Amino acid sequence: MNEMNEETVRAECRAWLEANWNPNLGLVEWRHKLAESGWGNPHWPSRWYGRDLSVGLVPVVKEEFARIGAIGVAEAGIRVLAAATILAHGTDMHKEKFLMRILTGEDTWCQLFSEPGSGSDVAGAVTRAEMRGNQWVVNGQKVWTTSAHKAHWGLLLARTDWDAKKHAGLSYFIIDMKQPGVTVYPLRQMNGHASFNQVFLSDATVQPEFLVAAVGDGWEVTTTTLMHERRGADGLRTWGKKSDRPERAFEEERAEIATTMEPYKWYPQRAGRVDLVISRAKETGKINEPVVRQEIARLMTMSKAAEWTARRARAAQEQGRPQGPEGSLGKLVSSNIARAAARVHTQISGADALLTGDASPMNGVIAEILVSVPATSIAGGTDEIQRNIISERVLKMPRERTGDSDKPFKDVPRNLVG
Amino acid sequence: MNEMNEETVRAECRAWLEANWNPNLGLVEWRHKLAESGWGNPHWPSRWYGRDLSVGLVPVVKEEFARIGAIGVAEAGIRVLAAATILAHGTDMHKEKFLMRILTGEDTWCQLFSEPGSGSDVAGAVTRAEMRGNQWVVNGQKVWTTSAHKAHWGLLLARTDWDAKKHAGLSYFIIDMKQPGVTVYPLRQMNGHASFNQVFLSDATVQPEFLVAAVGDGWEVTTTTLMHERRGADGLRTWGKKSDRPERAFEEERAEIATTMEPYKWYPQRAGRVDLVISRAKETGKINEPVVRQEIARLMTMSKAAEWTARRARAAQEQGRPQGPEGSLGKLVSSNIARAAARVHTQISGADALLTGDASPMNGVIAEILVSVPATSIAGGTDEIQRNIISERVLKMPRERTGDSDKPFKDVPRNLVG
Amino acid sequence: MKFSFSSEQDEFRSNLRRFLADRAPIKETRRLMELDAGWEREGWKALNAELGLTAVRIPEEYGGHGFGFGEHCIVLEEMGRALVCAPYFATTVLAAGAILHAGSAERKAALLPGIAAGETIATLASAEDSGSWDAEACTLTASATGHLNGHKSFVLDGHTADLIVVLARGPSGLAFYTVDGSAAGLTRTLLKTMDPTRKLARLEFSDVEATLLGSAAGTYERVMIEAAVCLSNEMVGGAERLREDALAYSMMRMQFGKAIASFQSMKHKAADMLLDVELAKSAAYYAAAALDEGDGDIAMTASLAKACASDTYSQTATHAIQIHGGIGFTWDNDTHLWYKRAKSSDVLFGDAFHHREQMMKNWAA
Amino acid sequence: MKFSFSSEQDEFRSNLRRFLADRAPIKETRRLMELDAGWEREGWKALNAELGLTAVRIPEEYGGHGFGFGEHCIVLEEMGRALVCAPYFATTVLAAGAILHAGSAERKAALLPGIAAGETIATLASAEDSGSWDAEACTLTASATGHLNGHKSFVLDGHTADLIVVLARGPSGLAFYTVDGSAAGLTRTLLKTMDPTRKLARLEFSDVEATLLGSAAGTYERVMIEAAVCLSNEMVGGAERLREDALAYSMMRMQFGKAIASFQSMKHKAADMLLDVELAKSAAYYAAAALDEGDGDIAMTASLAKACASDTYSQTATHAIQIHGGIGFTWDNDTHLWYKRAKSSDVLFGDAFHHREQMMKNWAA
Repeated sequence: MNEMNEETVRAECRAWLEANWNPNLGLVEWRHKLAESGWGNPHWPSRWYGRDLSVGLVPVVKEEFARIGAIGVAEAGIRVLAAATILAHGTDMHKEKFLMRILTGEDTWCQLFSEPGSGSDVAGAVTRAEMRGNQWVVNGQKVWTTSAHKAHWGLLLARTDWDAKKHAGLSYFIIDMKQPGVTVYPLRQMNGHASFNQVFLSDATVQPEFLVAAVGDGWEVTTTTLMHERRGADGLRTWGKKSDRPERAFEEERAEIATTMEPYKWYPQRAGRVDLVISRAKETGKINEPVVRQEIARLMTMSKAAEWTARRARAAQEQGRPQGPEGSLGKLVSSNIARAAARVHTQISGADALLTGDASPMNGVIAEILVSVPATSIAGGTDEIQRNIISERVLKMPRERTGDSDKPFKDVPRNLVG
Repeated sequence: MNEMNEETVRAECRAWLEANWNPNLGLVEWRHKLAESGWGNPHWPSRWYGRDLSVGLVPVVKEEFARIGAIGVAEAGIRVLAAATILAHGTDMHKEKFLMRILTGEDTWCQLFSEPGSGSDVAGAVTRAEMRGNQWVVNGQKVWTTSAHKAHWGLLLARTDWDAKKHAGLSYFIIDMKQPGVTVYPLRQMNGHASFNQVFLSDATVQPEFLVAAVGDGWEVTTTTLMHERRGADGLRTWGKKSDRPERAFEEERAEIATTMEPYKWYPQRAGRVDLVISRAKETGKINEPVVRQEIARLMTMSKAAEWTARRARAAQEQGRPQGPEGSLGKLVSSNIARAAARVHTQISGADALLTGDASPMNGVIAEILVSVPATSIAGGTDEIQRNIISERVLKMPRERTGDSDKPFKDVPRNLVG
Repeated sequence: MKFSFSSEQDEFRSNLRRFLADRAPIKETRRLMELDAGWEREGWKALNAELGLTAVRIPEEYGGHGFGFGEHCIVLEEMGRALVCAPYFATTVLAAGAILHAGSAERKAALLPGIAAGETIATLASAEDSGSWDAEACTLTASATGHLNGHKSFVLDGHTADLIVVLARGPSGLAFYTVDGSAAGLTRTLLKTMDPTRKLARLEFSDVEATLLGSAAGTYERVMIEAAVCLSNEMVGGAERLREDALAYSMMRMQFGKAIASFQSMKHKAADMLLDVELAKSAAYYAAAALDEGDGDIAMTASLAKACASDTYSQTATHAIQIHGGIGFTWDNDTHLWYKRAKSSDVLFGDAFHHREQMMKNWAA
Repeated sequence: MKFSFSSEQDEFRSNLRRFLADRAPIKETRRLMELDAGWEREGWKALNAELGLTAVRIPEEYGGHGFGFGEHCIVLEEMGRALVCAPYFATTVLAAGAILHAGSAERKAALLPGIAAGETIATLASAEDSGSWDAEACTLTASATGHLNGHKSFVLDGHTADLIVVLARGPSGLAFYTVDGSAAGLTRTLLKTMDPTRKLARLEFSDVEATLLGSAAGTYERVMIEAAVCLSNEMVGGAERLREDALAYSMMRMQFGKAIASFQSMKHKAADMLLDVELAKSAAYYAAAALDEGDGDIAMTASLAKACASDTYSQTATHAIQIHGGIGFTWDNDTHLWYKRAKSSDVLFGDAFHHREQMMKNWAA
């Protein structure tokens, strides 16, 4: 069965691409065509720009795109999370209004979940949405919002019921970012970059039809978004391999990639740049020092073992077998690797590790590692949260008794935000 | 004032010692005399074998004993804790019956606190004492009891009220260890030694007058004992410097030391034997290997810094100033040092670290380090308990919410002991 | 590279695990470890016969099952997990490895079937008093007539093996020789060590008659690479068992009115332990697969796996005792048996520092 | 050995701490660190004048207060704690140290009063592009006529100092020379570094006229020992501040309905941080006392203190950011300022690995 399907799919897809792919089209025009054909997201429902294909067959389609060199639908950034969330929880109106423009890349999105007072604790959001007259009025402050200054639409988590318990009082909205009640400020990080934004919501409005799911269902919808965020994290690392072909569609794609990747340009440094360790050690001659060799070997051991662990998890998944505990460990080990790599780089570069200017090693990259790695153990769930998750979900150890799950949220002790 | 006192004390003590010290006396005879004089424990009340001296003047007296080479009162082992506890909470009858024989060394004592089900949680004791007829009848099991097989008397913590809350249901007794209801079994450790005992109490009896303080006050009295145990931990390390003079009192003291120190002979290994690291590294030539040098230097840094921290704490105390946080850290750092030392010893000794026989390095001492250091982070309060204490008492962080403090003890979930 | 086990391998593992839990429980380990031999011939023969464990990696032409390191390492991992007292590692990894790589077809045919059948207990004697497993450290000599003089030490099951493969400096360089366990001039002494579950011996050779097996040039390094990989797999088996037992204990042990597993420091430690063990398992599995697939970086991979397993096993054992508290420090609690095995495994064939240094040869100019 | 501070010293410290909190708050650090100079002459003069900080360890005969390292290190610890942007370390530890040890009475009388009075900003230029502070690494030359050629790098406040003491290879070996900050042929470039609170410069010397200060034989090593001890004290001041601030934050930051300080993993981390910082403080204090008391092991002690402070400061800073969570990674939160200072302090005068190697010279044959 499967094999027959694979052949059919491959043949159909190839035929369509050979008939339609044209790099001289405008990027939006091409993607519009692609979305309509269902080959852009073949595992989506056929009613909504897909072909009802099983996920297992998606790689076949990707291979055909790669073979002919065709550009796919827009796949980077928060828009992917928006699409997944809308597909799962949105109304037909949402799907009609948003999905196509997501796939063409015309609209960009941002995620308004984190708040200054609730970092690891997303469900502790205190941004307030109230129905006034015939619309929702939103007041509050969001942080860590990538690309908020460019986004057309935001995925908003807000509290609509203060008498309900913490998770039950939240609702989920799609908010128009281009309105007077929404103000975006860049948030500068300790490494000097400003990849994120603070978003202030002052009497910002949302039309009732832009509520996603029901009032009070916000946490459930958020969980869908977050699940896709975790899955999507891998994608980002490999995305951005741009073609250097000269045609119009490629040119427009290059511009899109440049814009989308801009906030992430320090991400390789955040991970510790293990890839540079051996070459730097050779350049500086430190590779011949026994003490440095030990530290490099420790780092490479951790890095290789982590890589093989990820591949072990993926292999099990690909065989359709249940993933072992090894699948939940990637985030935590990446923190350990990043910290160790920063230490090893300092040891290798010595005093030069401090330098950031033109005269510095690799034009400041080594110094940027040092001031970027602290993000790894914080962003996307701190190490502490990861350990909680591993111990509770994987090892089935007892859950932490928290102070906020058994009373109305208005009575829960929380941070004052100035 | 102080100076005059110091002079008077020194002169009086010296005069008494010169008139009375006689190494040809039997050890018990000499100590009896010494206890009666009050110079054996000069900071004790004058009514009970002391001279009401301030603690600050005790070193002066010790100096005089050292000058003339006189033996002091019996000071090692659990008897010291018994004396401190009886002085603080005992009746006159207790003091009369027990103190003198403690000071002469005639009686030895043991401490019956820990139980198999309550290791770190001494107040969770489930050994049961019930008044039957006109005496207390005790049933239960105690562990980690040093020298129980030799002891005449035991300091017993037992539960007398199961409807009271955990800490309120305990009482404190002095129990005669030489009775049929008390059975002592040695408890073998992973390093092969058997320094501790298990004590089974089966309808063991305690006369009513051997209750210490009131029924239900057991936890308060226990706290006194434990406080002295912590203070006394330092003493053990330096005690046991025996004289090799030939006279009768010295001969008897040597025998006493040998017996008392027997259970502690692996304690130096438990601490990691940092003192042997440099000499072992020279013997094996590993001191010339850069990687080993780093590890040795790390260990010595921790060890020296810990030593200086302890001296900093003591210096503040001696100046009569409040001790800083540095005073609470000794136990925790000693675990770190012991573990690190065991690792460094393995690295230095290589394959020889495995050997335990005659042909082994230092006749098995190195291997004994490896199998003894795990005790350091467990005995006398685990590392986890130490961190709790430091964070709560020193850093004033919020106390852990426990599951056992707000209900009758009979309803508290606890271990089944077979 | 193969990153996951086949369902046949998974089934083999779970059968073996049940079998060993039944036939080689820790009580049996405690009994055998008190014997000077460290194992019993009849018991081991019977246990081995049922599953043919010694035959796993011996080629079919020599009476074996002809499986690869994938299967062999499953056996070793499960034996490390169950802490089985048996001369399995010495026989199948060390001696059989040397014979397979250095022996002629004729010698293989003479020696391997006995190993596969579980009749011959064998070992490899290479390290000496220096405690180094490097070929260069070898001082024992073989004369042109094949007589050995010198000593060996840290020889796994060296005092009980029927057949001893000996690394010696012969007339044309380093070579392997075979010696009968009962040969004249051979004095075998059990070493007293801190790990009672793994017996090591010191052997003295005084004009001992030996048979040349083959050149050790290249082949000895290969055997040591295989030994490092196999031991890594044995070690991660022990580490995982320690981790699981400590976790289970924390779930049932009550202190302060709740299971200690509910204390956050315990939970976080358990998460870190899981991470350590899973990483070490990945490295050990990868190395075994790399052996089977003839990976060119195998020397680096083997050292990486051994260094990773060493650190993880020791660290896990230390945590496991700590989690058990006072009980964990007693002789009657089983944790210390693995703790000691972890320490002896760290040292065997070179410690983690040694293997990290080896690793770097892969990258350094 | 003196193990505790006198009550006069305690009072000096608490006055100084209040004074710096008032006059050099972190807002001021943020303002000054954005300047190329890294400090402002008038502001620093005024601040220094009130307490005579630059005079602390200058002997009275040269216009100073004549205190020892005990007091000098209190100032440094408090400046490290407050993260004061000022050319204090360069002037009083490095330049004054070199002048005190290598200069004649005449040169001391000429140079030190200006330093004590806070008029002269001075520094020592010894390391070069190689990033080594070892005397042997010096390549800059001094001619018989006292002209310097070569370069220096990683020079603390080197682009703003009035007076630069330069380590050079002269006609009779390594020697210190003094150079005017505005000397002809001297090119001074501010280095771009990741720690904006501590400015480093690269200096190029092209036939720069210099005055011989004295031989560097033995004296340079002594100055480096003092620098290591003084920097260790500055570092533990920063580490303690980070620890206290992170603890205070954990007490007020609510997550999941309770203060994060009530989570056991946070409590245990806080306990470990306290332990680390107290150990590093003990080592730094001991080393300062050892300098005052002329201890013979001072080279070992200084390296021990520096290695300990390095590891502790970096580790504490890493923990402090983690405890602050996302906020701790922002520019507006102050934690990163100490984090960066911790990294630059680790590197200055040799990192922890370098100092551990130095330590071992005390014990190794």
